[in-house]
Amino acid sequence: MSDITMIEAVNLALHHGMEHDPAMVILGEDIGINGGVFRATVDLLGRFGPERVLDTPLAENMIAGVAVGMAAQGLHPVAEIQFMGFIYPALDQMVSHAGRLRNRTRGRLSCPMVLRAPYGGGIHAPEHHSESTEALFAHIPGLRVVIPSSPTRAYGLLLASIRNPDPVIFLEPKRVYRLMKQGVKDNGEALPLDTCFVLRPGSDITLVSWGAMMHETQLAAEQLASEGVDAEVIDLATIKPIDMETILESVGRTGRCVIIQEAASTCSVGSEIAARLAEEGLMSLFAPIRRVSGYDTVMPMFRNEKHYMPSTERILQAVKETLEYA
Amino acid sequence: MSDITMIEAVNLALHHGMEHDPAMVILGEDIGINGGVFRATVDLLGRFGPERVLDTPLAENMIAGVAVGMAAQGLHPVAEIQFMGFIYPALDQMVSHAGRLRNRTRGRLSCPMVLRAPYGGGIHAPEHHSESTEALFAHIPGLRVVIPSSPTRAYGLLLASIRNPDPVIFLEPKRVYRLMKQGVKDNGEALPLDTCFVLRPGSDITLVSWGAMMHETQLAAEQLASEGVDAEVIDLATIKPIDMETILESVGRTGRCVIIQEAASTCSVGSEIAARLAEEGLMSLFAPIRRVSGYDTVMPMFRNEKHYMPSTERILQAVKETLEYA
Amino acid sequence: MIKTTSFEIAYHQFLQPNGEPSGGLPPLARDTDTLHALYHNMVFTRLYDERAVNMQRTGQIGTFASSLGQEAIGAGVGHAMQPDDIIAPSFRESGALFFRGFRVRDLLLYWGGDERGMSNPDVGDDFPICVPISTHCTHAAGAAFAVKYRNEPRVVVCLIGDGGTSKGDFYEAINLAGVWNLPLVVVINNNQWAISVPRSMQTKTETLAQKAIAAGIPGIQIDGNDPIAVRHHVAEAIENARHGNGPTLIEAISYRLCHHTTADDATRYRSDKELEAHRQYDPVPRLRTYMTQQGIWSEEQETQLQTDCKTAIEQEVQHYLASEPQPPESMFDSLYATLPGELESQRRSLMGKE
Amino acid sequence: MIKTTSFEIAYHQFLQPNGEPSGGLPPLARDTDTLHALYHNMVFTRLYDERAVNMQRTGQIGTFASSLGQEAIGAGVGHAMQPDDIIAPSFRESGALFFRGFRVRDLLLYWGGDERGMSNPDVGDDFPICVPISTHCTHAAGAAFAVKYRNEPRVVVCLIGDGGTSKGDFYEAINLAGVWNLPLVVVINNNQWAISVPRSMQTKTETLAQKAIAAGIPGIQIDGNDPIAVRHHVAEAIENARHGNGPTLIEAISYRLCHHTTADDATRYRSDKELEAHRQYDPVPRLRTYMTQQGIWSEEQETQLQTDCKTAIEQEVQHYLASEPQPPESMFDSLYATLPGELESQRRSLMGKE
Ligand SMILES: Cc1ncc(C[n+]2csc(CCOP(=O)(O)OP(=O)(O)O)c2C)c(N)n1
Ligand SMILES: Cc1ncc(C[n+]2csc(CCOP(=O)(O)OP(=O)(O)O)c2C)c(N)n1
Ligand SMILES: [Mg+2]
Ligand SMILES: [Mg+2]
Repeated sequence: MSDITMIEAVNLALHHGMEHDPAMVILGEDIGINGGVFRATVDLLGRFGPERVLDTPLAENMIAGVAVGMAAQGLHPVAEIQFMGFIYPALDQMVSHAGRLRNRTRGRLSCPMVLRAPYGGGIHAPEHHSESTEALFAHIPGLRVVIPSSPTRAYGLLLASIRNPDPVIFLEPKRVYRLMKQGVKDNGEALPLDTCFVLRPGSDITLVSWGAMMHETQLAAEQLASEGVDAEVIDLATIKPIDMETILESVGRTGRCVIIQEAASTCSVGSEIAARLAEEGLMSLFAPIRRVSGYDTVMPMFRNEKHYMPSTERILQAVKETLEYA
Repeated sequence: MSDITMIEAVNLALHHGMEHDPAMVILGEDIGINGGVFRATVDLLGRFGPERVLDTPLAENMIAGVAVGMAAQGLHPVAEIQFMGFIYPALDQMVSHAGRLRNRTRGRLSCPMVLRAPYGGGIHAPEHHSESTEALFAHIPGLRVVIPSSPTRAYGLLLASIRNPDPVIFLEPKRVYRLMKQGVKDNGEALPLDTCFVLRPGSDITLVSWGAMMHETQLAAEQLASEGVDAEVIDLATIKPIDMETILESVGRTGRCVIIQEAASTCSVGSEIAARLAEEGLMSLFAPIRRVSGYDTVMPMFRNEKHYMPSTERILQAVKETLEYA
Repeated sequence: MIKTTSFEIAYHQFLQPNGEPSGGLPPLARDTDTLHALYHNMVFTRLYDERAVNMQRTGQIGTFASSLGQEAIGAGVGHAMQPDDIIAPSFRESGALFFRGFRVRDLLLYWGGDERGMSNPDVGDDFPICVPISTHCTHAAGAAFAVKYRNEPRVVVCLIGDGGTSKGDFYEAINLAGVWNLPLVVVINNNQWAISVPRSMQTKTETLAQKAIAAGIPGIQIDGNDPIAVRHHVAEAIENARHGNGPTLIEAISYRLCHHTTADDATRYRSDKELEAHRQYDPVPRLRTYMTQQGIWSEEQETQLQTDCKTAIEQEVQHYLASEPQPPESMFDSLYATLPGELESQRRSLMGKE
Repeated sequence: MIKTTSFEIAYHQFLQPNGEPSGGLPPLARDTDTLHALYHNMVFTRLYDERAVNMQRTGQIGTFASSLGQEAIGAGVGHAMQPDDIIAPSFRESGALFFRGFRVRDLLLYWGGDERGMSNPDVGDDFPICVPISTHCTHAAGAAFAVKYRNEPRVVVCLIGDGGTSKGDFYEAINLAGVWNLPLVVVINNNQWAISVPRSMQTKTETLAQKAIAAGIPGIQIDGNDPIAVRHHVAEAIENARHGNGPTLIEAISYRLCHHTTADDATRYRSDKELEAHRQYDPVPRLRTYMTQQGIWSEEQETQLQTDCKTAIEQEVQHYLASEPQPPESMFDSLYATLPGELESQRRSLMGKE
């Protein structure tokens, strides 16, 4: 067991999957000899050969559709979309087919595929390289959406996604690909695909986040702790389905909730959590729910992206207002 | 002024637009000689000729992209997607370009286009012909999303969309295309694109809905009235931006809110309204917010679709539970 | 300096519209069983279509797409495939689906708005009917990769319409099939209309087959109303693919003698004259005439066939009509392998248990 | 019965790699001003690329895509266009953009993460750089429709890469351009790589130009490192389009002598040998040798040009470096013509006013 980054953990899980499942294949743009533009697929081609590690022509709709076809015929394709900004051509296939094949055939066929994509901003990349549009997929029946926020969770959740008998959108917060290292045991153990992770228990307020924003959220919680505020920090991790039980239980205790996400606010995953709290946990709330989100604007090009992404300060500000509410 | 259906009102607004704006063109599949599969574009080809009424090859991504290109060059394209179930290939263009062109060029270019599509279930159509995925577009910065629920609003809102200097997704609830007739003045008067319509003032509970579900919502309100419950009924109409002021004001008075939508519940427009109420109107709520939605399942094929779509009974049930909450 | 590269697209026909051979015939033209099977399928499909259209009129099923006039394509494709091959159909190929093991009751369920229409386990891993045009082309390519990956001697056949060739999916799929040398045969039913849009408004190309050149794969054009040509050339392409020689694009030229679907009124956009002019190319009388001339078909056989088909169809119709709808909660039950917890409560609430 | 239809794709070159004519030359080969303009643009672009790559290294801009080795395409295309024509660029055509009126400071702003890079009003209604591959092909078709609709004598030129030809957008756009007879010229910069994916893995076709056959439009292949061939054939296609003769697809064969972008390390996937072997086709020395042989270019002119270009670029760089970032709230200010009310409050909260 060695300390590795999230991107290495992704690579490790892919290796583990390929090693143990002969039906698994990997496909995408530049995932072969180049090892992926973020190095997620490095060494896979050398180890498993071009029959199983497939550099495709440049066409995201095709990548998703071919993965659907492979999965329908018993393979377990793990397809990479190079950046989430290029995932939209693949959305049709995910909505119209991946999420429906089992239902449409009453189980005669199924679609055990994973669509991986790095997502989110903060790496000073060009236009379209900083999207956080997980909500689009979370809205779609028949899909699962998973977002890890640490190397261990990346490893365990990706393995679970690979083994899941239904299609999974697996979004990797690229800003934290190399931010932290953790000891990851390459033991093939998967994590559950329907459970939040409580990263810090607390009693004063519940902070819910996922992906790269966990970082700022945890920084905020530390800062709060130093100020005597005991925040519970929840990593949503599985965006669809949402583990509301854990969140409701937590907010039931704290009575206050701030949801932190990088995505635009309107019709987002944060909206859903807030809505469910308003439906199922309203009476335990001492203060209005707060969402700290990206704005409902196009993610600015990188010279200004920091103003778009929720900062620790914005989180703290929202927490303070929530705590002070009376 | 004659009594006309919603589909006729759409046709009337298109005629009015074409008549008064030489930069306007109409494009889509079967919109020419066939007049559209729902007859929305009937007579336009004959009146304005094949230079302005353009039957396209079968490719929705192309239809949207060509409209973006036309709009960038000063035309005002109104493109039809035959059914919302076939809109997904067009989503990339709407997200990546239509909603960004003005921002990307700091206003040097813009994208005054309308993408029209019939949407929603209830007409016993085949698979993929019953989608209500307005939330996907509502999440996207730079777009506007508009849904009429009556002939007059269809006329006024479509004219406003045509004249709007930015891209508008205009979704037409096909289940009510021919359900009711209204007297529509063909006077070229547009309706605002940022305002709800209060269809029935009331003091006991606020019902918010849009599109075809306005029908069941209004039936529910009538039923409630007969039982002595005074429901305020709001037609959201402009899905993006949302006129929260009107909703907050209403809920501020009634203290209770039920949101009714045909779409799947998770990360939906209903989630957004509930979330904003939880953020901005929490303390005026006497009872938890309720969403009455389609389920988070694939819309069943039509033999069972009635079980998916919110019925008047389901609305009444939710209203009663909300009223009885203590 | 100028160098040039050349490409050719051939057009093939064996039977003229009047049923006379138009040149040398392939061996199958002498194979009575094959000819009978093709003819049976075409007649059966035509009678099924007629019945289904009537059922739509009386509200017993929903919108329905007939294949009137295009039966040779479904028959030829379906018969050319081996049982283990895989079909990725569009929605107008009932004839091919009957060869694949779909029953009339399955298709009626499907058009009657019931997911069980695509659940018949006897059809193995054939793809279900695909409504969003062209989107199944990439599935077919993915399936073709899967069988190649497992070294299975199977071929995938994908069916699309002339309109479908305008959509990016089609090009992306054949391009991939070319560069990955996949065992895929794509058959275009060029019935010359995409709802109201004529073939001439879809594309400027002289043929649809030449779109294969953009993928670097063979493309041929055949008389799609000549069942012998369809059966022969599709089988040839399939066997080519099976032997590792890669994909083929086949444009089968036919004509939609019906409305687009029961929801359509073709008289709005298509002249009676055009329609009538195409009746002479009808594949059903064409094969019948040929078989009669060959002495392998009689009036009695025809009568018997009609009766048999009608009886068989009627039995299936009754089966369909007797089917109970699925329970409402079925919308949850095949959505995921295991229903996520959050949907359990939605399911319960649908069942009125919450 | 068999009938066949034939298609041809021609390859054109005027200057051999060593700068010698490879046959008859077009008039422009004797037009000193044009040759000087092309050469100036190529040298300027190469120096700009070099400077920009260095600026990326020192963190002054973000990821940057050089066009090293492919300058003849940008130069030839940019020079062939009339001012009123419209370009729909990809992201690797700085040379063409300079001809269109984009300044170095604009492009540096863009690659430096600032939207104002695409706001220069002097570039008229030219499209901005397009990052999602191939998605601008349909914009180009739409723009071509718009100018045709208004009877303007303008032509749209769309630039894409070899990788871009695998994407549905490309096929859908050229298909439409064919059937609507649009004034559109699509130029493929076939630099033989799409990041790490070689041309041979994109498609099985012998040429990319033959993809035009799928749209029923003319397609030609040219030596994209021969500035005279690019300028001549692109201009010919543009004038054809201007005169109502419809679209053309041009495959310009070149080679990416650089990494994909500054974020890429091509040594991972490409052999030094291959790279070195392609240096001999470099368009810059090719044109220089030709001009020298023609007696219209001297060492002094070369030195002067290098100095002039560097000075001009340096001035622009300083302009860029002096630029203040946009205020944070600028993210709201060009989003809509009029900011919707709900965004007013977000804007205020960003400004700390709420
Ligand atoms: C992506 C998509 N767009 C639109 C439709 C609506 N539609 C159904 S069939 C059809 C025409 C198809 O024409 P063609 O491909 O020639 O097949 P045919 O119906 O003639 O067999 C259209 C536009 C659809 N099903 N899918
Ligand atoms: C739709 C889309 N997918 C992926 C990418 C990431 N990407 C940027 S450039 C590139 C390769 C492009 O190759 P090509 O079209 O040959 O152009 P070149 O870079 O060689 O000029 C890729 C995959 C993108 N920008 N857009
Ligand atoms: Mg057709
Ligand atoms: Mg390239």
